[in-house]
Amino acid sequence: MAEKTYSQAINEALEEEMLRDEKVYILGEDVGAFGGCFGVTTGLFDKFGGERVIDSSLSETAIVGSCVGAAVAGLRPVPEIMFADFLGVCLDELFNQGAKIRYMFGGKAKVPMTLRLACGGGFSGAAQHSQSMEAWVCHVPGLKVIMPSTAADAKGLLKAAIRDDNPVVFLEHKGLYGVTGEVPEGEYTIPIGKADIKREGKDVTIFAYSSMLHTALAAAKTLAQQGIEAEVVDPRTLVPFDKETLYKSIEKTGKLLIVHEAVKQGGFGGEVAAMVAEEAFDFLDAPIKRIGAPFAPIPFSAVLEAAYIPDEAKIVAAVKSFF
Amino acid sequence: MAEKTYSQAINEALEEEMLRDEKVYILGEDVGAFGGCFGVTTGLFDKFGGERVIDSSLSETAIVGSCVGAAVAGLRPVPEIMFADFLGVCLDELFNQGAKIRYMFGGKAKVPMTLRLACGGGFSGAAQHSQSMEAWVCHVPGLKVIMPSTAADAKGLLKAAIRDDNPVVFLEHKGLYGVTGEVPEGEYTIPIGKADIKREGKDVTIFAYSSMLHTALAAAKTLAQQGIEAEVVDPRTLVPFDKETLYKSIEKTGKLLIVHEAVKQGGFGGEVAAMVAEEAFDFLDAPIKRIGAPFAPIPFSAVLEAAYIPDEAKIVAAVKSFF
Amino acid sequence: MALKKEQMLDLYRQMRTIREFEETVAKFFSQGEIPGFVHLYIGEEAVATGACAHLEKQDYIASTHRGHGHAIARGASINKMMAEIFGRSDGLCKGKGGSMHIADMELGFLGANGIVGAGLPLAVGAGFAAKYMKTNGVAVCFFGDASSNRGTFHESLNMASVQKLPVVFINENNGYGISMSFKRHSNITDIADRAAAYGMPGIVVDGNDVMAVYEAAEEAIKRARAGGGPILIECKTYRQHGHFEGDACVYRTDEELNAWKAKDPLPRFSQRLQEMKMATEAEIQQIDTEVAKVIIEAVEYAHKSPLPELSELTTDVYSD
Amino acid sequence: MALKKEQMLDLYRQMRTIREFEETVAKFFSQGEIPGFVHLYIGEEAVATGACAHLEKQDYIASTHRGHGHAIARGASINKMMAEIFGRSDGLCKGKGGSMHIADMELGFLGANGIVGAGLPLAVGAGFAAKYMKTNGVAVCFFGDASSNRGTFHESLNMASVQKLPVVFINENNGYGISMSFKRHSNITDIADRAAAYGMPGIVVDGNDVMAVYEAAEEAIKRARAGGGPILIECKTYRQHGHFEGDACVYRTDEELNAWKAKDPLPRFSQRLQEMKMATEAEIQQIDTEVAKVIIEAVEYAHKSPLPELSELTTDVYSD
Ligand SMILES: Cc1ncc(C[n+]2csc(CCOP(=O)(O)OP(=O)(O)O)c2C)c(N)n1
Ligand SMILES: Cc1ncc(C[n+]2csc(CCOP(=O)(O)OP(=O)(O)O)c2C)c(N)n1
Ligand SMILES: [Mg+2]
Ligand SMILES: [Mg+2]
Repeated sequence: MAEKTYSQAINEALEEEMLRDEKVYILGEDVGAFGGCFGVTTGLFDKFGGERVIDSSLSETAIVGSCVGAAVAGLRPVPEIMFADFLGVCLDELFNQGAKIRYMFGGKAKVPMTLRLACGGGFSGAAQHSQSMEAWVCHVPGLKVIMPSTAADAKGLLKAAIRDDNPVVFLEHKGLYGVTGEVPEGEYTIPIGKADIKREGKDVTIFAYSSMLHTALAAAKTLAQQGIEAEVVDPRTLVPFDKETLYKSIEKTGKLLIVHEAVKQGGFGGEVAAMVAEEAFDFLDAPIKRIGAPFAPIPFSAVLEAAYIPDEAKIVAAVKSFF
Repeated sequence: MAEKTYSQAINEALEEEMLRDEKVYILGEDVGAFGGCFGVTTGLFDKFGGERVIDSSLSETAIVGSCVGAAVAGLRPVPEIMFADFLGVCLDELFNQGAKIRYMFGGKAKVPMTLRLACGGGFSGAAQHSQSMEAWVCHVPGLKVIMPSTAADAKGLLKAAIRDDNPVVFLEHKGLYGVTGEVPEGEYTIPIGKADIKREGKDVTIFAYSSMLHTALAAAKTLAQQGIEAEVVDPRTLVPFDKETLYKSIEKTGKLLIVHEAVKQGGFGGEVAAMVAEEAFDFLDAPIKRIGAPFAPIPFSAVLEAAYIPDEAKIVAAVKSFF
Repeated sequence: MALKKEQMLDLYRQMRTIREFEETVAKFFSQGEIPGFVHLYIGEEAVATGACAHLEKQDYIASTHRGHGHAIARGASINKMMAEIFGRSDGLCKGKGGSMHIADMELGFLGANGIVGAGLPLAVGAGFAAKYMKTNGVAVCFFGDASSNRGTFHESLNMASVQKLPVVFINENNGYGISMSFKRHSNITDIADRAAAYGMPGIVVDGNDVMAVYEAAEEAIKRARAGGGPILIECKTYRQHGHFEGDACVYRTDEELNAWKAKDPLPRFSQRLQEMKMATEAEIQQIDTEVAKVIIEAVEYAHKSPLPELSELTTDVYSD
Repeated sequence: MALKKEQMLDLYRQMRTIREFEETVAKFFSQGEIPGFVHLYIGEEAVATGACAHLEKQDYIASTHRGHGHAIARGASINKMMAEIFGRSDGLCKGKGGSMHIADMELGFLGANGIVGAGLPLAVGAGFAAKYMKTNGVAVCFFGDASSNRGTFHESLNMASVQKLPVVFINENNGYGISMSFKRHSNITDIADRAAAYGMPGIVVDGNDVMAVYEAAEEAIKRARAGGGPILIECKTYRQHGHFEGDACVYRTDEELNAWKAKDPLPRFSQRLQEMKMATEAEIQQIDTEVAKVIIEAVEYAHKSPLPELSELTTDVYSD
């Protein structure tokens, strides 16, 4: 194992899959010699050249749409959209084309595309450069959705996504790019659709992913000092969703707190709470709690943004209110 | 009261508001002399002329984006997007511009725009002309979302929407355009954010809106013959959401079935179930049930589509499984 | 290069097949046997026929909501197309797609498309793949006049030009986007002039003259195959039916319709064939009879085909 | 028409104010006092200055992520702008928008925009409103060279042309979209040539010559006001700083940068003023000193301004 940043891990996954399969290419704005807006593709242009690491014109619909077409034609595109906030300019290509082609064509086409996007806030990016839009894509049949929280998960899951024959939306949190973690040496993948228990505990289940996973772990530590042992479940993949792992945890703890950075109303946490309320209701000995961003756009001012994004204190308080 | 179709009621609302306020105009594809793809704007072009009922070029981003700009500049645009399925081509204008401008600008702008879209299936429109995308817009702070189920509600709520100073997404179900209902004579509006109990009952609460409201009422009738009195709650407005009416009903019945035509996973029903599981948990004496479309695109073939869209039998069965 | 007799007759047969197919679909739609939206290609047959005649196995085409003609010209199974439009299990898409999503991957047919303008980026991607994999293939993208006002047109042509991709953009300017006339939705005389905005050539062709389309497409496709980059060909044509079946066409005059009917690509080409002594009236009629039979059989095939099993509802969502 | 001395000096003062403002923002950003993304207008001052000089009360402008210069040229409060960029409660947007969303409705300033190309349809809407309400107003839309590859550019210019709206599209071609040079992202020599695709005039102007921009904009805005319809003006210019503060600019050479610095709009114009005997070096320096003072005061204003109250977090989401 070696300590690597989330960004390095993603870069390695891209490099390894490009070495492994000539059909894999990258298309995005400034992903070439510039190395991408967040430096994630650094070095790939030098290694693979401009034919496989392609700087795109500022045309997101053409980026995603052309990658869908290329995927159907036999390639394995890995397009990059700089910010998940830009989904609104290329969503048709993703949800009406990429996600539906296989079904509409009677199963006779494949769309092996992995769309990478940077999401999340925490650095005064304001209302159009900080959003977490996973709820939208989780509502679209035909897409798979991955939101890794650690460098190891990011690498293993991105490699699995690129090898997957379906369109995968891979959401990377900007705030995690610089975060380091243990990454296994050599070749490995992580199966899409398997949750991971990042911390074991018996008293309460905290469900969190992406950047919030780390906030949840910090909260769990604090809670432990106060005698509350929280189990922290990281789904890693939102679609397909690993219910078993979550339900097992709730069966043990009887209490569920769902945390995500996205706006609470209409967020993916609602779906999780609904699933549990429908299928694991009897495991619950208390109402399901959810923490998400308030129903407002993301403010610029650092003091406001700090109050906007769920933090350790909110999680600790929510868990304690169970007891 | 007079019997009118849902479509006529919407047409009347548009005409009355255009007569009432010169700042109201309509922009959309074929909304002029042609009367709109579903005939909803029939006659308005003759009454108000091409300056106020404007045929647009096939440019949805310009339709929605220009209406946002015109709204900020003092008009009250009522753009029409033919099918809700096309949201993916103009979503940025709606969610990053229209919905956020007021907040980003520190409350110094207003965006009084009412975006009308036709949603829903049931006529072999296939995967790209039958969808219900309300979950997406309900996740966007700054937007209001209305999905009327009857002619009377459609008229009163559309008039209220056009007078509202915020961007409103008004989703009309294609299958309801021809459905008639009692519409009050003369001038009236219905407050945005007020649910309506379309049928009283003591045994179970069925939450349903838009076209599914009618399916739920039909199911309630059948259930009544079997001795089960279902209360049918129609939220009418999804954002802002009227929790009180729903919670009161659940307090009475102790059981909740949520029904919508949209794909179940990630649908608005998940948010409703989560709200209840969090805030009205103690009213429940059984797990919350949800009915929605399966996790697949909408098929063309009539037999498949009939199995895809929730129907009376599914609702009846779900309710009976409570007892 | 000059065409031989068989090739000429094939072009005629192709157009006749599309015409017969579409008229038959119109009939069964009006009888309520075909559900959903149906957009017919009647009057525009020369465009798909003239263009697709030059395609090879490895090539791709992207289509529109008005896609039956493109599919037939690309060689899709008439039987399976009809079955699809009837929503049957033997359809090209097992009845899951219907008229607006008819597709055939084995023929590189990227499908009809319910989203106007969505075919353009798909074609760019297919063209990219051809260049990337050095298949010597090209992608031909059909799209309408009104579609050329969507952002996807702009982004796609620019990207294809910047990346010098083998994509031939064929605009079917039939004068209308539903009820909006070309004059009202675009403030230009020729859509071909938009090519200059991307540094690619743009040419205008009589879209009701199959030979004119054939020759223009031949050169463009040759050029694209040879690495010459994309090109925009505008075919001036007209749809003789409504936008969709059931459209009363209040937005156009009978004079206009009749003027275009006088330029109907089929009689025009059969006449030309006879003038060129390439075919006798009898031979033409012979083809018409044969085609009619093919279409009748297709309807029988569709009628015989079972409806999809309900178990099909949630299959084909993901590939594993 | 020929400008009087005061007007000329006002143009200079305007440009100097933008330059001084931006350099100050750069300084405080590098010191970590300004959070988020900051895109500076240094080197492009002549464009906003020359164009906005012709605007009247009822006019609107739409801007980009690089919007400080547009805001200043439109007359926004320097103090409140600085406070906004510092994230303070007295900012133009109460600290909720920041650099990328700075706006001022009282000046018809539709805001900077974090979404590239999103300002174009907004400007079309403002132009539509002016025509609809007969305010005799115009909408001026600033956007970058790379932005002209987004679909919104295409749909907006087409709609503005078809509806003959009073919109003046001003393209700021600074040669790059982040690291992508104009040559690499567009296969044409002048973005102005894209105007022909919409049947509107397109002209190219030296964007580092404030008088050239002033004259071109004067005519275009007059024409739009008179009902002559939209026009596209391409201003060739250059950003002297990185795309955002912190950009190492690996994608461009010092030679290129220096060649453009030699064409810096400020010294160029002050020299011209002196040659024209419109101003002495002393007068110029006098302006520079006054402007410097204004900016220093703005920073003080921003520093003095309190941070937003947490109660502001969820206000201004809806208007009631
Ligand atoms: C993005 C989008 N907008 C609108 C529609 C509705 N619609 C379907 S076809 C059509 C007109 C298309 O006209 P054109 O591109 O000229 O093709 P034609 O129908 O004439 O062949 C419209 C507006 C759609 N399907 N997709
Ligand atoms: C839709 C969208 N795509 C990408 C970006 C990221 N981005 C911000 S500015 C920029 C380059 C813009 O270049 P140009 O339009 O030439 O303006 P300039 O920065 O040169 O002033 C990009 C790609 C964005 N903000 N929005
Ligand atoms: Mg057309
Ligand atoms: Mg630029």
